[in-house]
Amino acid sequence: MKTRLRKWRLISLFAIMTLILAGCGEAKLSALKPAGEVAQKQFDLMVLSTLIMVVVIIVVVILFVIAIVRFRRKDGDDSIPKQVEGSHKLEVIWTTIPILLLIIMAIPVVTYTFELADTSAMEVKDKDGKTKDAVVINVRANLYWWEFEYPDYGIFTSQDLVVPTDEKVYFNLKASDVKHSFWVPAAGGKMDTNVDGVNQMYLVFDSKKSNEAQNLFYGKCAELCGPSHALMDFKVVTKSKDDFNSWVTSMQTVAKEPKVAEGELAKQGQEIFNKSCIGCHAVSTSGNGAGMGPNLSNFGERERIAGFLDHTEENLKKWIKNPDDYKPGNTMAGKYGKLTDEQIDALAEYLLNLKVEGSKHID
Amino acid sequence: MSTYAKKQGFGATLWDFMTTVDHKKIAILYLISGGLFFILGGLEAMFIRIQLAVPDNNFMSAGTFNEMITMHGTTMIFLAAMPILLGIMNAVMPLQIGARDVAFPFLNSLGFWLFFFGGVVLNLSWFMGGAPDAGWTSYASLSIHSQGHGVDFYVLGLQISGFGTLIAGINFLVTIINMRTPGMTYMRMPMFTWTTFVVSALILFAFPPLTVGLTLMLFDRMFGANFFDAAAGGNTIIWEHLFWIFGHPEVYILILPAFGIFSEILATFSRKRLFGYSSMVFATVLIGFLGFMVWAHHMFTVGLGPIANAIFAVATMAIAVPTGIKIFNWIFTMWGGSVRFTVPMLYAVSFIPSFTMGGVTGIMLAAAPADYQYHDSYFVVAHFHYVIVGGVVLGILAGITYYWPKIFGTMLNETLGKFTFWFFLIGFHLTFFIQHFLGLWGMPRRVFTYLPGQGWETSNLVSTAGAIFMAVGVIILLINIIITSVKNVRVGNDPWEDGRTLEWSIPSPPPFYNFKQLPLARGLDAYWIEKMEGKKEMTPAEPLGDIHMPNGSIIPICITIGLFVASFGALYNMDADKTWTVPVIIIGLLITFGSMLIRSIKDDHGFHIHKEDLMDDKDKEVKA
Amino acid sequence: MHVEEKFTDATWPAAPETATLEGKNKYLGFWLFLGGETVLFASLFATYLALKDKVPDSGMLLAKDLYEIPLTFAMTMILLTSSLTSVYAMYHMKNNSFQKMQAWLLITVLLGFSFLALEVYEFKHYVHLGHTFTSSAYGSAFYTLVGFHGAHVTFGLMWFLSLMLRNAKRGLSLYNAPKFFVASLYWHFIDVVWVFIFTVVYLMGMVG
Amino acid sequence: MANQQSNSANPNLNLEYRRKQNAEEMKHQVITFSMMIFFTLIAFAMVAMETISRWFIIPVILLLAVIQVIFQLYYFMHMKHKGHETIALFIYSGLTVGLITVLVFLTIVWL
Ligand code: HEA
Ligand code: HEA
Ligand code: HEC
Ligand code: CUA
Ligand SMILES: [Cu+2]
Repeated sequence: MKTRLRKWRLISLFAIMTLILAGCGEAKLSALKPAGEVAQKQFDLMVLSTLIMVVVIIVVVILFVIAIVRFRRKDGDDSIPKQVEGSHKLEVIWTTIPILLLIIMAIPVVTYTFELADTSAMEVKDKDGKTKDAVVINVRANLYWWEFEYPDYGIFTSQDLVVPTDEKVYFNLKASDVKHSFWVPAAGGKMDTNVDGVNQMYLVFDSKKSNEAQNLFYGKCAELCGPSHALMDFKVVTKSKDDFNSWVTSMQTVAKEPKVAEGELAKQGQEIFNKSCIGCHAVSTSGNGAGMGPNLSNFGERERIAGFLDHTEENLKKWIKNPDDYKPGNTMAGKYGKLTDEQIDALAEYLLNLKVEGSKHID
Repeated sequence: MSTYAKKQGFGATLWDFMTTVDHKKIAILYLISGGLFFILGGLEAMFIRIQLAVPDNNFMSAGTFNEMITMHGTTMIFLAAMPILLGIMNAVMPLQIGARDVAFPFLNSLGFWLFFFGGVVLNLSWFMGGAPDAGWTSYASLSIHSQGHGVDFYVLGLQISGFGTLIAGINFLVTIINMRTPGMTYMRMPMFTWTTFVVSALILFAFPPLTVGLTLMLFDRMFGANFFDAAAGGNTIIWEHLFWIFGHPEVYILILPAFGIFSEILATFSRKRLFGYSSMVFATVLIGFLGFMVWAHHMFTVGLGPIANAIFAVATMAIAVPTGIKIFNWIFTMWGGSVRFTVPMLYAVSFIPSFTMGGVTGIMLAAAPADYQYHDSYFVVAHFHYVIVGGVVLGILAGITYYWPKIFGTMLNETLGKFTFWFFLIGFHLTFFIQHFLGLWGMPRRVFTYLPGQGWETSNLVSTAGAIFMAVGVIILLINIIITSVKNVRVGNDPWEDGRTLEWSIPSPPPFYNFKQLPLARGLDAYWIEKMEGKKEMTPAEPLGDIHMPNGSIIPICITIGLFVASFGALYNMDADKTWTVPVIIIGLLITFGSMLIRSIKDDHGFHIHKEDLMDDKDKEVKA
Repeated sequence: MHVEEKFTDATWPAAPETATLEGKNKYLGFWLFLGGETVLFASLFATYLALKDKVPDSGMLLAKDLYEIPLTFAMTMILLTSSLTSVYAMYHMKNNSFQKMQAWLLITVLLGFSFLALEVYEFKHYVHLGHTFTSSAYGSAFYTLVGFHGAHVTFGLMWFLSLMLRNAKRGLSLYNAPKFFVASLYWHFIDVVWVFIFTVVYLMGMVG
Repeated sequence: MANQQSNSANPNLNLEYRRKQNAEEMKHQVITFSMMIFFTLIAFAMVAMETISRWFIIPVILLLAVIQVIFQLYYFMHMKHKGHETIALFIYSGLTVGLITVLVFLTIVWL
């Protein structure tokens, strides 16, 4: 009976372990599929602590099972067990062993805490005031959308974060309305974007791991920020250093002047856009307009609409028609007059053609 | 039953409960209202799980969902778990130390009514324009930004009920320090009394920061102050600190009484004294102490810097040591004992591995760099439900079942109890185990829905199924309670037969003065000692004499109603179209302070039960 | 010893405030409450220190522009003295001389009222200068901390007054002695808090 | 419940002696008070002089405040008397929690 029970426990433990190994989640967003140095360190720490915890649980469970099986009261047994006061020896054992286990854990915890907080490379500037040898991105979190500024290149984008692989990418994090939190699970842990000051962190995207994830990672807002908190997703597009540089260059070409629309419908759309939408949405990459809405200069090449809807014309039209249907509480709804279906068609045509890299739309 | 309160109409009973200052009746009030709030919070949990059962669900809107999680968390912690525990403390602790009541019976009643009306204020929000929706943590930027009056209800409701809890804490402390029966030294106090003591101290020091935090938020939202308005120089992180300086000790306020309950149950049903009693006391005090040094582990991702994160990470891990001492002492209490699996014991036994699993994930969370991944993901949800449901709720269920006969004089049905137990335990693991993985697979918490294709569908469905199991368990418990109350089979002093402490030496339920003569405690487990010497009753520590008792009073309710009224004035103060708010605040406060004045002006010396009446009582008992 | 018992000077206990169980409980409970109040005021101090001089625009008045020595000094002296007068009151209570106790309490209350009057004057003055509860985070924190103390003073005064009026005709008993004693503890605590307020808020505010 | 607890008062204690003791204690109180006033004067005077460095003033006036508070607690509020061990424990616990709070808000409240 006793051994059977123990065997059963062991089997279920193995079952759990296989579950852990088999189900590591999706490469694009699982913390268990680390895609770079930061996530890897954190994953190692998770594994180490899990192992310690499994040991602890096994010890507790074994003692526990023995206790409840062996000392079960038999029917009609009226004996009074010996009233034991305690045991100093045992107490010393179960005080020191946990302390040792904790020390084993505490060492990497403290080291990693300091390593992961090291963003000193951000402060090293060249004589133009640009960051030397490091990609720096200013992240501004807003009610349900993300803005990414590349201060050293003078460009803005939103919703899709574009990063080079195999190097440290540094972030300045800030929120403009309420607190949010910036999280790319596959690449590393999160950092809050506060309203009262800037936080700094770095992430690394390994090129091989990125390939496995089709160069696309999911980003999440991890701090409750209102009704559409759940939908405040963003995407991370990884590019090799060269591709990244050419992306930057093409972004910079539309930095000064918004692209002029081609085609009748799109021209019409641009007109409406300039009347109703330009107050919030910038369509040149050098600025963020008033910072009220996402920069749309490369909207045609985005992964998603509003961070989470599939990038289709139909969805776009529905979005423009009534954003509140998709993201309750978003700040765009109701801020522009009613649009007719024709106007929306025109706007959609215009927006879907806002591209900076030609036709390199990944899907 | 007391000879004074028998055969009365419903109105009289109601009045009796509204004015009572008897700790046992106040305990029942706590248990009933806490129980109702638990069902409410549980229903909210069920709605949450229904909404999340499948992706892209639209069972509720996003706004409603946020209200639901906020109210679920707030209700469960402040209005269900804590009050139920306070109820058990009220019912049991004075009996365990051989006292006739708590130190301040009047304040005891006031504490209850403050808690109750605070809960009512909070829940009225559902009917008055929307519940709070900024999470139970109500982080400042979002809660200041939140439209409508939901967050105002949160602030005022918690403020009022918080005063009640603070009063209860002080009351228990004084009771334990000053009113122990002769012979009951500190190191002879039952473990549950010890945990009550430490918890009360935690309440005393943890609630003031919450009071301050809530006051600042009240001033910001209702009177135009700028504490949390970054544009005016404010700082939202102040709220986060104040909340967690309170919030972390709060979780130990919840778990320590459960530890106490389990200590009693494990010793009783192993027929063995608690293993390592003095190290258990030491561990309890140490947990309470360390509980104040670790709050920033909830803020690892805020950006406090590596030094602060490292310090708080290590300090947090240290709590594993005293908690581990307790776990092993419990196991070794059973070791060599004679273990009988009654329903309370089943809860106690299953608690050990369940809580250990929750505790060790707590240590994993304390690893700051790894917490950057776990934080605000379902991993955290899994952790805290493991410790709360696997620790606190199991403790509550165990405590209720164990002390039911002492409080109500009848035994809950054991078979139905076992059904509740198995449904609840299986449902609990089913619901929350899988959530660890959801978190690691990237699912943030507090999301009202999720898109398909992220690998979370099956697990969420499993989790919801587990929640239904738990609900079934709770419903069976309710049925059990009804059946038991209707049958009303009375039981004797020591219905579990193996009772060790003083509460089992007197009738169930005890007479309203508890002890005819104060008992003499001759050691730890005072009643057990007498039993082992073949006695049926405690040795008295005093001759039979008159007993002084306090009078009931309606004033606690009046004081509370004043605050209740005033809170509605404050609530709508910032609405430009409402001019009546300031007068209402003033009227409310006048009621409160007026009632307090009446209380202090009207001398109330209580009354005496005469020696002769006490003897009568005894005679009657013998006949019955 | 019975609460309603009448005493002569000789039978009046040495520590009347803790002579009955009720008195003991009240005494201990009140001290514990003060332990909680310590944390409450510490949180307020912490908030004030974090928000000191945090104003939305640079033109606004800061701590060193606002606070002045003479007023604060006067308030401090008044409140410290009132602490001594309440000690005198308790001295007479221990000697069972009720009238003298009442007289000293009356002085204490009068001092308390003059302190409050000065505080009201001070606040009015600041508001006049544009430093208000809603003008900045600094303003909110200042008025909350100092105002909380002021509210404690007010409550203490009301407490003393109601005890004095209530018992004017009845004299001392073991029922009300603990009440007087506890009220005077409260008054000392208010003084303790003020010591930190004048040091941390005013003096440290003035040196910058 | 007052009736069962007989208490500290010792009726044999001579009234005269007690009176004297009370008066003696009152004298201590007055001395305490004078010291407190003296410390306060120093603190205000230092600030009024406007010449001393703030790095000197601030620690000194804080120290003076702490001493004053100890006087208040131990003399005016009688914590020096017997039977105040529990009370002292709780007051010091409160002070510890409060001090940690203040420390954190001065250092890592962040910003
Ligand atoms: C009853 C409630 C309760 C209890 C008892 C605990 C206990 C613990 N908690 Fe938990 N916690 C919560 C309720 C609770 N918690 C809640 C509600 C939240 C979320 C709040 C929110 O954000 O909404 C939370 C969140 C939370 C966080 C923040 C996570 C985040 O948001 O990022 C952390 C981080 O450190 C943490 C840690 C711990 C630790 C270390 C313990 C320890 O006390 C556990 C100690 C126990 C053991 C370790 C097991 C037994 C020990 C042994 C068998 C000895 C050997 C063990 C070792 C050597 C490891 N908890
Ligand atoms: C004491 C505390 C406590 C308790 C007991 C529980 C119990 C439960 N909680 Fe709790 N939960 C919290 C405290 C608690 N929770 C907190 C603090 C949060 C964070 C909130 C926030 O983010 O701000 C949270 C958040 C939270 C979430 C995450 C929400 C999110 O982040 O989006 C989820 C999701 O599964 C959940 C589920 C459950 C479930 C299924 C139970 C179950 O155990 C409940 C079991 C009880 C029942 C099932 C009773 C139901 C009764 C009936 C059905 C009977 C009906 C009969 C009649 C009407 C006659 N909770
Ligand atoms: C008040 C400012 C405002 C106005 C006016 C406005 N928008 Fe927006 N828009 C926003 C905001 C804010 C968002 C982000 C919403 C979210 O994700 O929560 C947004 C998002 C969008 C998106 C999705 C962006 C992306 O990155 O995926 C499109 C497309 C869009 N708006 C088009 C329009 C069009 C077309 C108009 C005019 C007819 C318009 N907007 C007018 C504020 C505005
Ligand atoms: Cu932004 Cu959640
Ligand atoms: Cu915690």
